[in-house]
Amino acid sequence: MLSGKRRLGRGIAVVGAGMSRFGAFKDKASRDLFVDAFVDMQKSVDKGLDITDIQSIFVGNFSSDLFEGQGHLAPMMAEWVGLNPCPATRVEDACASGGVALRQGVLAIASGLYDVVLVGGVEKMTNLPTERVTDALAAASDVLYEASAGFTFPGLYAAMATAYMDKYGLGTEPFMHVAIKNHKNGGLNPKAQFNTSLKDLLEARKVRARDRGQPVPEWKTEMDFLNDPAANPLVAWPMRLFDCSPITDGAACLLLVAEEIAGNFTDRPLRLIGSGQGSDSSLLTRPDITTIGSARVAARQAYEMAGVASSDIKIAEVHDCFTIAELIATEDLGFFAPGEGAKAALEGRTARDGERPINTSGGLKSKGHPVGASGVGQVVEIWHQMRGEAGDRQLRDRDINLALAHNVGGTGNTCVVHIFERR
Amino acid sequence: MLSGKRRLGRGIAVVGAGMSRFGAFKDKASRDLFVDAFVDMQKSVDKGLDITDIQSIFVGNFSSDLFEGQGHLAPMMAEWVGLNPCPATRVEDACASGGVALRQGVLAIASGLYDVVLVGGVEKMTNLPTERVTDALAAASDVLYEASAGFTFPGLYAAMATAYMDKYGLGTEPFMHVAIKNHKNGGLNPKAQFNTSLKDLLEARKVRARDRGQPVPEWKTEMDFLNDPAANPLVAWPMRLFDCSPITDGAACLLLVAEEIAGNFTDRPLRLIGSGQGSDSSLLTRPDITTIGSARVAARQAYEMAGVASSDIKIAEVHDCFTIAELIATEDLGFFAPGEGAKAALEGRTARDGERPINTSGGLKSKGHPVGASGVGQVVEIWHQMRGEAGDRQLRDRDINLALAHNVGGTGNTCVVHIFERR
Amino acid sequence: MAEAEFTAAAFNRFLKEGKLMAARCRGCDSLALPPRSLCPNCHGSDMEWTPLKGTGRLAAFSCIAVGSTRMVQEGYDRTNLYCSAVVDLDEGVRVSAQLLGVEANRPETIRVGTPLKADYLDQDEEGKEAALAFRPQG
Amino acid sequence: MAEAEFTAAAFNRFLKEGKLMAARCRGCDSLALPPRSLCPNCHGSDMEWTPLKGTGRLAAFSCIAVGSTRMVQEGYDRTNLYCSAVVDLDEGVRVSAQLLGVEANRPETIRVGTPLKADYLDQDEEGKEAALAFRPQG
Ligand SMILES: [Zn+2]
Ligand SMILES: [Zn+2]
Repeated sequence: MLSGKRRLGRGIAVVGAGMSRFGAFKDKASRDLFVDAFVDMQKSVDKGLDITDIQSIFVGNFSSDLFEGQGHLAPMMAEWVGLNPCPATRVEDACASGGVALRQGVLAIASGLYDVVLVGGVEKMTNLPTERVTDALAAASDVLYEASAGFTFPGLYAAMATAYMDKYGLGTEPFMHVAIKNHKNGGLNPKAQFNTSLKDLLEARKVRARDRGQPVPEWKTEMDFLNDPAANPLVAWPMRLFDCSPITDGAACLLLVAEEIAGNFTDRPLRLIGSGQGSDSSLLTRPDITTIGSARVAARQAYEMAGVASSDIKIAEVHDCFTIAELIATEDLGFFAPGEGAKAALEGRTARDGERPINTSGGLKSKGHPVGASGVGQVVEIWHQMRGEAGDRQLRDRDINLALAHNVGGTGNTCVVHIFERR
Repeated sequence: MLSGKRRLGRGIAVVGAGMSRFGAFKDKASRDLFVDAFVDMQKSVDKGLDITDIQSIFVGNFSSDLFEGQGHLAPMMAEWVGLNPCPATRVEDACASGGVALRQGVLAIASGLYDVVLVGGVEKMTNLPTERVTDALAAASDVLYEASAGFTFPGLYAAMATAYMDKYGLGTEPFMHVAIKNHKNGGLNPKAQFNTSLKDLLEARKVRARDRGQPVPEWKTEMDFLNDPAANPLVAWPMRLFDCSPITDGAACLLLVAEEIAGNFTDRPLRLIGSGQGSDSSLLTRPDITTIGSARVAARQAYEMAGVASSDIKIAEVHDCFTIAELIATEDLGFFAPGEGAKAALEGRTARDGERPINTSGGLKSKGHPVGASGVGQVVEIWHQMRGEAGDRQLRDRDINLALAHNVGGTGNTCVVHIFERR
Repeated sequence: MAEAEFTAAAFNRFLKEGKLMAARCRGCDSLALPPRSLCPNCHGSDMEWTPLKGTGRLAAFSCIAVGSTRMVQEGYDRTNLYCSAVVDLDEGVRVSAQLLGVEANRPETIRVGTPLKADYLDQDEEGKEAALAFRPQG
Repeated sequence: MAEAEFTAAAFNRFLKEGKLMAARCRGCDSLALPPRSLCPNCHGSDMEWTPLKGTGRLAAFSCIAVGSTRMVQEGYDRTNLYCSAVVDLDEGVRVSAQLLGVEANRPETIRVGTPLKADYLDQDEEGKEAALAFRPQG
């Protein structure tokens, strides 16, 4: 088995990052979202980007086939931003497609073949009715042995949640704390699909009810709101609506270059110093489903390559497709011991002002989860935070010199982890 | 733009190759086909393969999403052959998915991160009725601007054929010669979906008609057979049934290693000395559709990296999803001048006993075209021919020291070319 | 006797006969469920079909309000939930199945660890695939 | 005036009004069809919508016997073929469309290079997307 101590043949730097707005955009196809992200990325390159410098493009996408009836997306994204005849390759590992596309960009530069690579991710999900999105997402599970049992994709994470609750004797409060935190962060992110805290959301709903002469709900706190089945209906016990990331259209782009030429693009690059990827069997055959084995493998590889420990990481964007996933992620990454992720969330230790801020962007939960774009979008947040350009949500009380992105595919069949350094 | 003169950071060798049978296998899911290919590959490794030596896996697949309702295929293929928690990555570029997966394996080893990589391709297509396969394949075109005009995937290649016929003043005979040649080759390939020459096929049909007391067709030659609309109905003018590759289930696997450790696996490796990949816009916006620009780009890169000329190549497996595609391929690869590919086919110069044998395996046309597996399957044929292990179809009259694989995605939106050397 | 191939198609045909079958490695005695032709433990390829008792315990579950298209067609919805489960079988392998005989609309009453036994749905219905289900024991 | 976004949705809305529109780069005067918001020539982003005359020549075509699901639903089949075409427009860009007014069942009668003019199908039908077609001129 691969030793995590292996090094890449060359150093890698991120010199540009951008994203489209995340949300529901009726008229936009994936190609249009991708252009939005590309233009935003191009603007972020301090010394400018001549697009003919780009030598190859990797695109993360889960299933434009199912969502748009459109396959072979990579050369089309290249066409729409003017990059043909560049090699254009789509990479798919379900919800980890974006993070794995980033990893292919890393390997491609390290191989010596390229110096400048565009990494993108895109998903256009809102064309389909919710039932069909549910079926499309279930394609990320084992359709012959998991979906066949009636499991939806939220249902599989919900099953992990029941095992987690049983193992550690917990109720659903920790999940709700994750939702409250991530919506609070997303409220500070103008590109987020839900650019509002739950507090503001519930107040707005009370105002609306009052204005319409309807009965005004009696929610005093976010917990009141989340405990009200009318406001927060069950999707798949114990996961309720606000435990689930939304259905989202969006795209994100990164410009990756060989470290030795980073100075041509910016004097403030991020160095990509750790990369890890692991796979796992389907959920049903794993002996312990309160942890994600591929995440532990990927994290170990990334930490070893980077030569850092989990305790060195200042901020992390983790894969919170469901609130339970964030709790497990913070344990798999070594931030907290098994079962302690829930406690940490309850105690606010992962909030913006906590010891280990998680998902300052709002996470997939509030920023939105355009599946194939999410892993790339995580790095866009890291780019902004590490460069001090995160606007209202910028963390100002610490030196963010090390950050981590954790992107999960399926129920953990894939996980990819990247670590970034700013000197 | 990328200079083709770039070199990889490390040398790459192919030390194992295998494939499932290609055909229609009602009970087998893609995972079962993949296991068949993996076991066949494992047997081909002269000094044996301990599967724990494998460090990463790349899987080419066009759309198990549409064909089987199953996404996230890569970790599942890893699971079924026992490779979790290896990183497992699916690569998609439509019908070039297999060749592009091979290229990712090359980049991954060249990066220094891995020494031993499994490259696979798989497609399970026969679950769906033909109409739905037609729709799924059309997803490889531009659904908003090409499929919207009624174009099917065969229809787009057929349009290329009308432009080619018009430009060079040709009828449909050259296409038929390609079909006859590839079925003749496929007749020698026991793993081919159509393991029969057209001559044998038409004789068998005559015998069957006689046995059943039906009118016996008067075909004397393969051309009689192909010109009979009852035997060879139109699919999309000028492409008839026997101009089109079939709907196929199948998988193929390669074992790729860093050249310096190839001797641990075999004393007779193939060296992978050239790799090129290009992209192009959708068919409708290309100024000249009698050639595939991405193929010319990919070929130039591969020749330059390998330091060889097209005239040095002894055999080639080219992407004959339709007969017109093989003619264009032999021109794009520099084997023949523009418009001369048709003449070469008519003159038998691409036959097994010709100057430049093309598709000794039978090609996609006769061997079958499990879309995501085809690019990998091409290299399986090259493995057998270069090592003198191709059985009845082994070329014995020449030293096959250089061979080429040419794999096209969509209507040429992607092309990937690899060159192999045996010393 | 030649074994049936180790495919989901064969697994489902056994269900239709009321049998829950796994693949067993003749080399190292490991069980594989889902069945497969390569042993997940020793990587050998000498597998055989073997019956399981169909008893076990509830490892994890979810009561699902927003169901898959197939389950919605069977009449489940936001007011009539169904329960999908991961089951630890007594032989030491796991399987996914629908969980019947529990109050799916009251998920807080369902306990991880509950002893379960297999049930076979649609076994007698022509043209319909058999489905595996479990129910609480006793 | 703000331009409509350069999407297929907008392109199709124009078709519904009987207009064949492309994107034009204000920087270098290049046309982009399909329309897009980045100029394929100079990579600039200052594009505007511009009407095309809807005249051109047949660049390539196919008469299709095994059609897409949508065309089969419209009544085309192995005995009633339809013709799909790539058209060179007089402005120097290309477009795909159905070709009407030709004998699709006799493809050998159709000539590359034939002068064509645009037609707009289902323009007046409520709720149905407009489709672009071409016919031989004159
Ligand atoms: Zn064993
Ligand atoms: Zn311009």
